[in-house]
Amino acid sequence: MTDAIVLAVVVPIFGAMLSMIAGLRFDRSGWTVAALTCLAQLGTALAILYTVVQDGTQRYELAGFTPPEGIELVADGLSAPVIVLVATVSLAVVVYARQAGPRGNAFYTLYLLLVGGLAGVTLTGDIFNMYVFLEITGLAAYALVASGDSTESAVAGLKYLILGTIGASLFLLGAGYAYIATGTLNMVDLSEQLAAAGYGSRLVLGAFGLLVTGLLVKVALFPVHTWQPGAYSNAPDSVSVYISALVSTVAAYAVARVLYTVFTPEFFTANPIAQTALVYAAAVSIIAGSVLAVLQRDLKRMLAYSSVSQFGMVVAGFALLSQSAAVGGVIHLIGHAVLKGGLFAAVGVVAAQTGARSIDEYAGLASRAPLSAGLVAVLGLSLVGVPPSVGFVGKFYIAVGAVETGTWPIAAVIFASTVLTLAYFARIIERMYFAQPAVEPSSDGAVAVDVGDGVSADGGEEIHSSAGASPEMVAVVVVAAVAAVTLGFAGSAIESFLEPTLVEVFG
Amino acid sequence: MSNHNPETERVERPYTESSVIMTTVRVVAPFVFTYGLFVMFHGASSSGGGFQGGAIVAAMVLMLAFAFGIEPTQRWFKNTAIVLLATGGVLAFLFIGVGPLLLDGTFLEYSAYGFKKAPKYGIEGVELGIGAIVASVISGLFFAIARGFEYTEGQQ
Amino acid sequence: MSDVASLRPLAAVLVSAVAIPLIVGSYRRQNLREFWTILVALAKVAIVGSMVPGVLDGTVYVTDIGAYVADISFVLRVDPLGLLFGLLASALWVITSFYSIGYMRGLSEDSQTRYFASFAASVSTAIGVAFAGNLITLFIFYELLTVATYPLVAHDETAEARAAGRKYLTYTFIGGVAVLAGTVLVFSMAGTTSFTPGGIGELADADPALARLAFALLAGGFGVKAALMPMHSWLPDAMVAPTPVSGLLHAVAVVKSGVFGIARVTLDVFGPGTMQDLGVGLPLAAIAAFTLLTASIIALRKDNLKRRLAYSTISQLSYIVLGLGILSGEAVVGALLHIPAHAFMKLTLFFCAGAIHVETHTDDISDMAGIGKRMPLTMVAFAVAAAGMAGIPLVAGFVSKWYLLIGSVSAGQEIFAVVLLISGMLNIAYFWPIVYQAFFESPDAHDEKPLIESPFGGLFGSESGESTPVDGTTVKADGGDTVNDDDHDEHDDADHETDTDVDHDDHYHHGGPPAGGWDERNWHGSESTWFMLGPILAAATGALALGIVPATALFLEIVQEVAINVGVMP
Amino acid sequence: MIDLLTTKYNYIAAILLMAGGLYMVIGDRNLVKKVIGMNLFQTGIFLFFITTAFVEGGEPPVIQEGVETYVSPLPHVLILTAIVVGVSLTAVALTLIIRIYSEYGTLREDVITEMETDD
Repeated sequence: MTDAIVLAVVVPIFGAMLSMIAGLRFDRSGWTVAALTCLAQLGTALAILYTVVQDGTQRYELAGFTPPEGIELVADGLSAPVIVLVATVSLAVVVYARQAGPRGNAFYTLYLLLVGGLAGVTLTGDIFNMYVFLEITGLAAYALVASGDSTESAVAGLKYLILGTIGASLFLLGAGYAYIATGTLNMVDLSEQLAAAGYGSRLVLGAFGLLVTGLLVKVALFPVHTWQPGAYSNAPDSVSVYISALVSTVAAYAVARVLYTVFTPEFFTANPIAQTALVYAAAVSIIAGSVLAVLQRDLKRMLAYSSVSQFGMVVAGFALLSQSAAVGGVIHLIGHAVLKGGLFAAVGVVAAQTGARSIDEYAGLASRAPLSAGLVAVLGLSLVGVPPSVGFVGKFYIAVGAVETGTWPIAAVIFASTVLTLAYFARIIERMYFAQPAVEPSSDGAVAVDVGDGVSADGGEEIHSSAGASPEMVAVVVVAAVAAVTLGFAGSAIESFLEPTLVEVFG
Repeated sequence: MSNHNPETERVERPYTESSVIMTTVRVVAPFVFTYGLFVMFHGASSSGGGFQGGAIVAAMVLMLAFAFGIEPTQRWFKNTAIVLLATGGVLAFLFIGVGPLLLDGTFLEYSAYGFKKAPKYGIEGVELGIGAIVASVISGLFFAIARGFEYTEGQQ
Repeated sequence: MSDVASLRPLAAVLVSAVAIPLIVGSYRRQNLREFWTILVALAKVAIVGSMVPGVLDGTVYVTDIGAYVADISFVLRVDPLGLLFGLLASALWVITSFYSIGYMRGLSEDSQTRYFASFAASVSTAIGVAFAGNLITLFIFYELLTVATYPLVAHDETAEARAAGRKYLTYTFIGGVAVLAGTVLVFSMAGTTSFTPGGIGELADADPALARLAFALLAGGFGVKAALMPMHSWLPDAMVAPTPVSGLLHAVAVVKSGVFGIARVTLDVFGPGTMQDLGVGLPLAAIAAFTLLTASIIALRKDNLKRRLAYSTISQLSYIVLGLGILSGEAVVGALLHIPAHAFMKLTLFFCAGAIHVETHTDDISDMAGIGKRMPLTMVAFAVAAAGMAGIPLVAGFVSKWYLLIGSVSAGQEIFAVVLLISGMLNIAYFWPIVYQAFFESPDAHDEKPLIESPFGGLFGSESGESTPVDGTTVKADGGDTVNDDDHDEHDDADHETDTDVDHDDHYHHGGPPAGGWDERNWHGSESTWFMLGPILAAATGALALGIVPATALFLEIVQEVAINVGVMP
Repeated sequence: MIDLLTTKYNYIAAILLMAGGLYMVIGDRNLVKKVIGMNLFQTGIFLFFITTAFVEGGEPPVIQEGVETYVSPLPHVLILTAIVVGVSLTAVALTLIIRIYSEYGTLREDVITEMETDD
């Protein structure tokens, strides 16, 4: 079943080509192709998961060349859950995009390319290969962000492109440093050769700094997050859902890969300053992201800044270098993807139902769109970290890790993050349930609200369809909300699944 | 060039045919194309490969466009053809790569095909695919950028 | 003690959660919706009650759902301490359900469906808090309780209610964070968070500084809901909620879950022995003693009845915490017994306040002179409960306070006994005028109440320090008047004005006696509906039963069982 | 210093390219120039990568008779890929710029920001 590893990457790219070719003849074939492709990819992802559960880590040598010369794909405890996440979210977003979408074949081609790129980043065991897949991911993501109708989306896409390219270039430079220091690009081989080259070596330190900084740009940690709010909020709704759920997530996964597989905890024992810097950068991001989120009036922007904060938490989990914290990092990575994707999807549903996009327009939403309001509330509270949802479980493990390692300031920030997150979510919940709309919605469901810059050009488009949210769009949000709660009970299962891989890392 | 808006401040330089250029291009083009293919095929055994070969083939397309005008060239090298060539290249790569999986090999493990010099032909096939992608994408980008953009309202 | 695997604890938690979709689903049909509430309340009390004999025989009912996080199980255990709270909450829910129906219909409130659904959710989580078998499970339900009660606090949808809701969420979530931090510390020190009567052994050997920190975080975190000073100020603000909610908050679920959490921490996590070693009992008791006195003094100055009751709650809860801090056998018994005792009495008092509000729209004590004529049964119940609060014998409060007094003396901490006695007198001071003027005065002829009406000490404002002592009355959202004595300092007057503009003008009129004084009603219940009178009398009867025959009223027996288990009683 | 210039000139060139490129990306208001800066930055990295492959006295990595030392072929292959990626990025960037220009009529970032906030 190991062939599933390569198929997980090949299938989406194949689908992308198919969608492009089919687009020459049939205008509306994109969705069908994308849906089938994502279904197939989900199959391969589950097969990978199954194999890893049964037989442990799988390595797949491409073209029959043995690493370190050949390129290999790796499915271990770390990458298997992420690939399943990628496949699942991809399928869900395709379902969501059927009604919400951009509908063209070009969209689905780019979309499937993005899926393939993400799968590649997840599964690759080679650092240069990772760069290539990161760039494929980036390219598709830039184009998708810019595919929105609004004038801002092109600017947001370009900004994303420039910063993303700088980040990826730094990553490439770091890979170059590592290559000079060791003469290899295979991750496992690198970890041995780097140790041999000496962790104190400037080349190795430079490689670490450049690789991690490059990835953190893609993760959008404060203060290199500046591309992210614009990209999230100006992209079409389906794209927002997808990139908020997966793009930064996979970049954060890559951080974990680089930290654990390439540099290994011994590197940090030799260079404690590297760990300290990373952990504190993450902590600053947690706080700054929350503060910026509180200041936002547009809901998608607020959610975007919230991601800055949440990814601070994930990176902190990885960088604490304790097994519990790493488990927490992975759980929060998955949990955040489900929650944030679900929230963006919910925002899209609400916009389609009522035209509301700013926090002020959410006033009294509970009476206009009770189901959507309830879903936003459930997902929001999960993100705040109300148990037993998944948002709590990740936070708990990370906190345990922080306490175990005795990094008290970080522990304090992580505990405080509950209240920080509450600071921006309580507003929404309160508005939805306990406030009257400032302006009564007109009878056809459109909202004549004149609040600042709330409704942009694309908002105008949504207004014409009061029944704009299809059942499957709502269903996607419902699934996300249910997953947010049920995944909360999967904490122990994920932990035991990760254990063999992490024991290898932490000894 | 067709949908150029007269309101632009750019100076309109109408395309003029030059028999010297046209004749030269007519003669050179097949050789350039052949050279491109040569570079692609040589990816397996010496320096060369799909990227370089594809770029050379694309250069030929560009050359034709400069000599005969972009419009006529595009009529000849249609968008559909570009898309088919690009996707066909990717698909060729994928099929050649996935083939060994059916024969109990790993992805891109050409020797699994079993016939003599399979790795060589495999690599050449892949290089051809890559060449097709590069050539078509570069031409496509060229045409896309040459097309320029349409003015919308709110123009200053 | 023997553990028995059983689904009954889970059923007890889930039964009211199941009711939520039923209640929401039948939102068009009021009667059916209320039927579900009542049915589920009865089912719940039956399930909990069915475990009483077993628990008293030393059985512990356990539902173990499996590992939740980091090998900590999601486990529900019905031990005597859990049963104490569970039985109390489920029994009082029945009473409160009936009362809610009377109250909500009496005022024809908006969003009743949301109200009843949240109510069911609150009780479900409160039972979860009671039966939680370890700190993580407790934390889960503790946070869910916060979420479930938030809609109840903000129910009125006015600016004031929203502000109160915000404050409530902020305070309790910060408290929750502290609880979580303490839990994580305990887990990393002891490797377990399971409740063990008498304390988790590993904690005794842990780093004392960290153990103290963990205790401070846990006690402080639960202390927020238990309204220990200085973390109490959400509670009086939450009085904007409908009265049954106040009853629920104060008597049944929320504050009691905080107190119950402290009880779990002191008795089952750290245990008396470890607490003695760490020396954390005394500071806890000292904070409780301070809260107890200060809150009583503030209560004296509150003219709004519900606010006075709120401060009374703050003070009474500290009795419980004080007893837990003193840690001697009798003190613990007294403290735990005060949980049900206070619940019955305070519920009665709040129900009376609510009934008065529904019937006469009067919220201020100064308007209540002679109200005994108008609402005789209600005010009798009020008098009984008030007497209990002050510790007059034959009512529940006396028994628990008696144990507390003995406990503090026998622990050699007489100072706390003195505090208890002073507080008892203060209790009389702030309850007696209400009772007295209700029966023996009339609106046009009643004594001055200098304590409320004159500046405090002749100089200062009351604790909120309002600059304009008497600037007329501002109008509260729930319809009554309030003199400017309230301590919601953060809402400016503009808030109040918008309140009245926005909504709830349906029952916006000035309270107080109608012209010509209160009319006289008979003693057969014509003063109100039996939906409200019944619960009031039931709760008052409960308070009396606990006071007159404590030994047969079940709770004392359970409490003694707890004390024996944790090893503070032989 | 002279020594550094004569022996490590390739690194200096790469660093100059990268620094110049980065400066253009950050400092220049014109979007096209930003993209050019981005390309310069990447080119610096490519140069850095390629020059590290050089082996003293090495021949081009094509197997020939009688040659013992070859330069390392791997960086060339990698950078070829990176160049392709770079070209694609530039293409996407230019497409976006064309769209931005057609919608805003300007390429100056500050003007665009102003127009966005004005809306």
